[in-house]
Amino acid sequence: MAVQELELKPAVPASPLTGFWKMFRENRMAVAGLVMLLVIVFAAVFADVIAPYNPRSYEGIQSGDIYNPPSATHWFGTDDAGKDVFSSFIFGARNSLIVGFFAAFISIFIGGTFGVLAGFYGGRIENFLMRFTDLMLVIPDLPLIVIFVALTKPSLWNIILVIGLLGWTTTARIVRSQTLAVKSRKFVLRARAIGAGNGHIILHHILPLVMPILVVNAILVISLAILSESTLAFLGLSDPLAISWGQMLNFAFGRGAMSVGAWWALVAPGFGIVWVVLALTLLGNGLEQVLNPRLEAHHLMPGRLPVWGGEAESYPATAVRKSRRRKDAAMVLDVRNVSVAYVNGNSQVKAVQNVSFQLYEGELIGLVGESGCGKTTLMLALLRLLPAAGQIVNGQILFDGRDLTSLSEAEISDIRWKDISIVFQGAMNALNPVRTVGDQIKEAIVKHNPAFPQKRLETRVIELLGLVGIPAAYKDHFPHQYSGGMRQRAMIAMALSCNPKILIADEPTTALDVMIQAQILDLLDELRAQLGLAIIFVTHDLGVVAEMCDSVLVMYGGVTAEYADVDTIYNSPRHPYTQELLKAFPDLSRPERKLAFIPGHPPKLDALPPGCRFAPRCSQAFERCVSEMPRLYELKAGHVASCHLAEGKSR
Amino acid sequence: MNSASPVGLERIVPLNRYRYLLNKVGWSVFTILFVLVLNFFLFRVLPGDPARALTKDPRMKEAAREALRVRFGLDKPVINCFDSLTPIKLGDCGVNPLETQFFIYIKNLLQGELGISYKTNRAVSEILVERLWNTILLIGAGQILSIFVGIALGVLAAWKARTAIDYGALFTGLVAWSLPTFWLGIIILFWGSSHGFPIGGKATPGIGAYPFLQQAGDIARHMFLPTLAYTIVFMGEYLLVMRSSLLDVLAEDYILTAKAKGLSAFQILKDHALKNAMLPIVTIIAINLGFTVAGAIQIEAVFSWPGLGGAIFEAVESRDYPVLQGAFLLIAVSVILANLIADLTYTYLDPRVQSE
Amino acid sequence: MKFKTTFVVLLTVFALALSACGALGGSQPVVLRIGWAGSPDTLNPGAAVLSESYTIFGLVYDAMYQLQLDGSFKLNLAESVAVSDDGLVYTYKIRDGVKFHDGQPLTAEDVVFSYLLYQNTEGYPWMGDYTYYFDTIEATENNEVVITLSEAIPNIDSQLVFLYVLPKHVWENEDAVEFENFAMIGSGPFRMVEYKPNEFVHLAKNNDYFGAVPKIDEAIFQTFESQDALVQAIKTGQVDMITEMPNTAVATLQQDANIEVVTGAPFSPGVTDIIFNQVLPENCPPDDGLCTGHPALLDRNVRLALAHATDKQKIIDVVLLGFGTPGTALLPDGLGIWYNSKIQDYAYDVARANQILDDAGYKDVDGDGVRELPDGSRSLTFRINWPSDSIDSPRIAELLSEMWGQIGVRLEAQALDPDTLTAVCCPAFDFDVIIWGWASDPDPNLLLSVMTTDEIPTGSSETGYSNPAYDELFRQQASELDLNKRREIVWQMQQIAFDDVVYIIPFYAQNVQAYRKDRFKGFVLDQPKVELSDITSLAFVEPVR
Amino acid sequence: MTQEYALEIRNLKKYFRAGRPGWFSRFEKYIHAVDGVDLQLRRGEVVALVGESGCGKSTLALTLMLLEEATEGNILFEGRDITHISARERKAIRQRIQMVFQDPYESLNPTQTIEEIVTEPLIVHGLALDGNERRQRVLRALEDAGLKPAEDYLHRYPHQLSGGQRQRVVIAGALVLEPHILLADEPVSMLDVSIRAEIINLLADLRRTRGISVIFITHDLGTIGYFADRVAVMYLGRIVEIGTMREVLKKPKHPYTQALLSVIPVPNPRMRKKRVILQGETPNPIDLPSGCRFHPRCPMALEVCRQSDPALLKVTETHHAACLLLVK
Repeated sequence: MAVQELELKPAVPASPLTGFWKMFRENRMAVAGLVMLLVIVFAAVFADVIAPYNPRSYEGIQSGDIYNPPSATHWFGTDDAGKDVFSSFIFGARNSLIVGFFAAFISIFIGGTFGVLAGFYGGRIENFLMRFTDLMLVIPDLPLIVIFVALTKPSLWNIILVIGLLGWTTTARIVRSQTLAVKSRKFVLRARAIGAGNGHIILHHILPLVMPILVVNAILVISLAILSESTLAFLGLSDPLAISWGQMLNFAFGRGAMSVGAWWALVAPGFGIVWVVLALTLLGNGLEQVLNPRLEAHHLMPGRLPVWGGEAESYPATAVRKSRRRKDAAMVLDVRNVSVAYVNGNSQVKAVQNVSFQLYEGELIGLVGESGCGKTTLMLALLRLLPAAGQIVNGQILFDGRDLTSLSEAEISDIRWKDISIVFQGAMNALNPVRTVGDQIKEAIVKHNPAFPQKRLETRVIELLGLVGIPAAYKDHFPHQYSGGMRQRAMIAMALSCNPKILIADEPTTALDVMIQAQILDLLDELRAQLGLAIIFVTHDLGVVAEMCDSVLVMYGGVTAEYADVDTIYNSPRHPYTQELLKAFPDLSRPERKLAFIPGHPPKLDALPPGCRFAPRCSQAFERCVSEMPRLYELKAGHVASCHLAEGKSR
Repeated sequence: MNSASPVGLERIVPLNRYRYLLNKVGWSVFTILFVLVLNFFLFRVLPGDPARALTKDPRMKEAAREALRVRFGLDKPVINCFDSLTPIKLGDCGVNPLETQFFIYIKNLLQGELGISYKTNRAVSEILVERLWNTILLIGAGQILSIFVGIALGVLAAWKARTAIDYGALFTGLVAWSLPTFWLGIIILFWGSSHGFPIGGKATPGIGAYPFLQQAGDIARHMFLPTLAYTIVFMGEYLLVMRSSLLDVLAEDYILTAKAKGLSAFQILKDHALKNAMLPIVTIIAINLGFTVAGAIQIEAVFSWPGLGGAIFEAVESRDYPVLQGAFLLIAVSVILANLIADLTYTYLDPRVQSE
Repeated sequence: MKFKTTFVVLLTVFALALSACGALGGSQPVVLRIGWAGSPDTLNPGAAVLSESYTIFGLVYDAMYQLQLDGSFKLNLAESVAVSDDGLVYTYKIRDGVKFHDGQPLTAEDVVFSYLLYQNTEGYPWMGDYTYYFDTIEATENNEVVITLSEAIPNIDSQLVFLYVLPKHVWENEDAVEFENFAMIGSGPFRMVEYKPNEFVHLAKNNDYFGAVPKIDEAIFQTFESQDALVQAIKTGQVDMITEMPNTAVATLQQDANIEVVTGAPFSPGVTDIIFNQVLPENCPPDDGLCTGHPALLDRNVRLALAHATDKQKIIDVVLLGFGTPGTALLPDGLGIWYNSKIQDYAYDVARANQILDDAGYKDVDGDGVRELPDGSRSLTFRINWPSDSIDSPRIAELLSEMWGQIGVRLEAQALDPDTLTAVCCPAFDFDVIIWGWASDPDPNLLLSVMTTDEIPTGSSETGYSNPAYDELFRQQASELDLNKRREIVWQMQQIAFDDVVYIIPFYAQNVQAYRKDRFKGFVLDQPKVELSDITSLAFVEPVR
Repeated sequence: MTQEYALEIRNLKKYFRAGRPGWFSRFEKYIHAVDGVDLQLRRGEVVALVGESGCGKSTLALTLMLLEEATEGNILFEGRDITHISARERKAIRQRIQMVFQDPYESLNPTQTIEEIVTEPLIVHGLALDGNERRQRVLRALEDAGLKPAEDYLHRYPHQLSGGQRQRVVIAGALVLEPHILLADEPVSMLDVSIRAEIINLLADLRRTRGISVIFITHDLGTIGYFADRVAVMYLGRIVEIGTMREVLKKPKHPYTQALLSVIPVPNPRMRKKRVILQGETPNPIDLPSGCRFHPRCPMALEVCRQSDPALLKVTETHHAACLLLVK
């Protein structure tokens, strides 16, 4: 999810409101719902003008006029009293909408107030209000309504009151949880910290953020109220003289429309209800999507097949690193000129462009870059795990003599985890919360080795957990019972379960405490030594890289900035970005040194500068940097950088 | 001052699982007690005199009227004034509390008696129990079908998100959700009756003398239309919730993990997505089940199905308050129990649920 | 995938069940399936209120008399009756050899037991009225029942016709009020097979019946929640006969070659009435009365004008599709000889109505289209209410609003819950106009009584009408033993009430029923009243071969 | 203005109740989030508060902000005890103590413009009621926070700004009240490495130009290296070591501090060093270990550490550490 959010984020709109309209217009559901609703609202408002007959008048009606089929004079036919169904339909829209809107208003007001108060104040107030809501929720509506109607009069306003008074429970719950969510956000704490009182906070910070969900909920409550009114009318509990669709159905049903075959008397009001409820539901659901954009994409949607873009960037001979631990180590992965794009309709966003690197047995390569530089995308591309919009548009990924980009889904499934496994950032979300950790490890083993003896499974799981320092007793625990660090270790244990050749660790220590981070890094280093694992270590932390990597690939804006062995990167970096990044990194060995920073911020992938991606922030940029994107220059064997300044110095 | 602990600290404080369950059970018991009391007083507010509807008829003599009041226990004071509650006076003082309607109501409840129907002169508990089984039969079949169909379509829609299948299922779900139940029932009734399906009732009267298989077949034929209507109505909701729930789950990182593990789409759905996505549905199903003990009032009314819903419909039409009162209690209690079951199921399905 | 298996099993069971239900035919007994929209409220004849119950009682039980379709009474259980000269002692000779369905003989003992049970059980709503004049009831050794009355009454037959004779050996051990009587041991032409409340009543013929044994083997009354469903059921042949249907469906069913639609006066006559609150302040019930009626309604001129402004035929056309006759008196035309057919109805004449109001000083002073009282203090705006469970009344109210609007009367229409309506109606008199109705006894006494002064405080009088002359006539008819003389008095009373415009009776609705003529024949259709489900028809119905 | 300390904390404790005693549990349990902290903050001084998550540093900050009420102990602001003061007084104090939060994406209300955000504190406190003056103060605060020209930012929404800019807005919102103390709770940990220094430098400037005292809370000693005057290391609700930045970084006395320092990566592959990696994680603060809180994880723990809970011991005039090893 993290990946998609970072890289599929829509272009930033100018203000929340224009953004809203733009997204609203693009949401087919919302637009369809709104149009459908407007049609009916228009009819209701101008009922007097539109309706050809007065729905209350019996003038000229004779017994032969009853239940006449649709004709030129009566578009929707006539009803049980010989009146024009179309006219009643139009006027019925008015009353149905009135009931819907006013009842919803009452519900929303009560539910909203309860929800906000309960959510905001918590404690006893919340306890009381929510318990009360729970009580209201279990009390059956219908007997209450019958009692209410028996005590009052079955008039339209009483019906509105009843529906409104009984319909607020869901609203209260939704608003409460939204309020809780908003309340826990830091800006509320900040408002407190500046000294704002409860009233101020509710008014200025809670309500504006609860309002969208309230509006969405209100729309759905309106539709429920309209349905309720029709049901009450059908049960004979509404005002028979208030022409509403429910009442039309009541008359049609009570006075034999169907046995006459007068389908029009039933279909017209029924259609009206379905139309409005559908319109409101569409609008509500659409609005929800607009206000609370959720990715309509998920991990099981078929991905886009890799294509060969043909734009083979001239990339100098394979980089050879001198600090390889074992001289005889074989190359396990050769990534050549890989480009990845996110395709959205006709637009393409280039997330990764022409990145190449090689990985040898037992090597630990650090992939360094700031947020949004495309490093996670590249890793997902290696395993063909890109989200549905992502596509490998160029390059080859050679593993074990095979090009991973050309494999079928079934073939790549076999390679995943067995040969190349991956540890994601944020292990809380990467483990299934409702299955035990041991179970999830076993699953991977059985998947890739169905013949694995059942008896050995337990032992193997315990063995793997032991490898990462988790006591055997924890194997039957659920992820939430693990601490953050343990979860990340469990992920690593799981990643090792099929003895992969390559382990991709995507920011495995971000958001962890320094000590835990150290524990994990230590563990990875040890595993590499023990198992001869090749590791791709993705991070934004230069310090970590310096501590343990053999080689480093620095990415910026989707391209390789610099690629070399670790010593070169730290002691003779050639790309200004690498240089300045190093200066910005705190070094406790020299605490007095004043930290530098790079002004500006990393480019957004959908708004890349035309020339060098780093040019806008680069202190050494010159004209060419702005207009021309530098190619990779090989400065020496195993050291490449994409900077015009390196041109002359390349071999 | 805000006494909530800072975010993040809550997790360290796991509530004992049993304590959680006991909490839930305790609350349910309290709710039931509340409903008992509410149920009593709610129906006392009414002009709830069985003689009332007949009162206009000159054939009704005063003695008969009085006898009816006695029979329905309305001659007794509603409630006494609890001395200990002074100065709040609930009712008349100087009344033997055991002789009040309230205590008789409670006493009868403890013996499983819910009063006597104004209209049919029969014990309400008898009427309700008789009807309950029919309702369970119809609602059971309808719920099972709608759950399966709704969830299956919801899963399909989410899996094939943003394809024609998804849009088709979504539209179906939205339309099904928008249909007024009774209206759909009427339409189905008349469609079905012209295609040879029985128009109403649970079975052909007199079928009781036939062999079991024929009886079952007859009941099945009678059930077909109402079950169909019921399934369509509820399927929509399940479909929509399942779709959106599964869409959320499928976008989770652990699905990506599962995919990275090399699992096939089917395996991922089955082993990783479904259980998680079912969580929100469980509550909805439980609440629906609770409320449907009341019977699908509209459907039972349209199809003359002799279930609880039909009984409530008739009670509403004839203002048979004791039956309504009994039904009220039954529905409320079953909803409370269903909620409790949902909570308990939740703790089983979702190991994370431990504290509120 | 566990759920898959369950699903498949479920479907299989469903399909099996569907296929298992072949035709239920074969050499089966002759069953007449009757569809109706109601169900008996109880099978306890003392406690029952609804007409559906009485329909079943009439088939399963016997009473001393049987009501004929022409409104007359026929001795049933008794062979003969002797009346003393003072009209106080009736001696009924019970038929010999009458047996209950369980084989036990029915004797005078059972009759006496039943009558005493009805008389002495206070919880029976109507029975106190039907046994009101009984002084003593005794059985003689001669299988005779001797009833001594406290005063002479002209209508002993209608008092006895609903007093069904119960088997003493069954009932003496039961609580009279609480006994549900599902087994329903009677002596009538049909015996109870199975009763499921709100589902069906399953009856079979009584081969030992002393009278004509029915030609059909079984009769099943099946309950449908809506009249629409009834029509559909007879169309598709799921029932052979329906006892009620929406009038709108008549034309459709008439086109069906297999179905005969029957219309006529209902067996238990009913009337729809428009009630005016005309209680005088001095008659206002001291305890319960609120008496908030509009003062204009006390003026006969206003009521007369409203009567002239009411187009009854249009109401009948729109609401009943023509299946009704314009009403004049509270007694419906279905009461046969008691109905005063000589009354000349007020003509529908808006001009005249306006003229009457103009002459009486009700002018539209402020020009808003609504007339005011002569003193100008109040406009002629009346509340009009009706029970919310009536589907026709709102249509009537709409029609009245439009019709009466033409003479400057405005209506504030509001449906009311039936209980609430009772509460505002009587004896509270907290209303102006109500659309309501009555179901009549076969005897006129009941409906005549509701306009007497005595009934104002009891709540039976809906109008608060008080006329000493009328009251006096009521007393006379109650003790006039001569049928013709009594009829004259009854006619005179109807004329008085009509002249005073106590009510406006928009219509007497007809009974509309239908049966499958391709399957059954022999229904009695040539009588003034129509009731296919009565024993008068069911005893003769036979299948079409 | 004769007080030496801007803020003085005396034996401050903040416990949270962990479950109420009720039908099913007899004993009350407490989370000892802050368990006896003493600290003095001089005018214009920067104190770094370092510790892992769960050590109580965030709770301490909230308690100092009077957003949580202290269970025990005292907080003195410029010599005045403000631990338990009325709501009205608290509001007044909040003008003087302001806070900067960790997550600049979360701590700005997305529906407000930058102008509204920065103006809000003035409105809440009823300051600068004159529209023009208010605007001037807002502009000045924005410029002081490094958002120049300030006018360009007034009508933007938070989502239109980068993370660094947002954090500057948060700081501007604090500056507009002209506080004496700034509590910065991990203000840079969510920011990209290349711009972290931007914010730290800004805080350093503010301390210099405005004489603001800063409490800088962080889990990463590396980030604050040069910026802090003094460093306080927290472990399980207590300060286990405190001293000047140089003393703590160069000569850490507490084994915990030593371990923390050893695992901070050095961005130089030629200087890879031996790391002291503590096993396990910080225990939960409900059931505290007996004796020295750190002993279960301490690589140098002695038998005596199980029994005796050490107080802060003086190493130098400015340097204190709570370790029994120092006793010898």
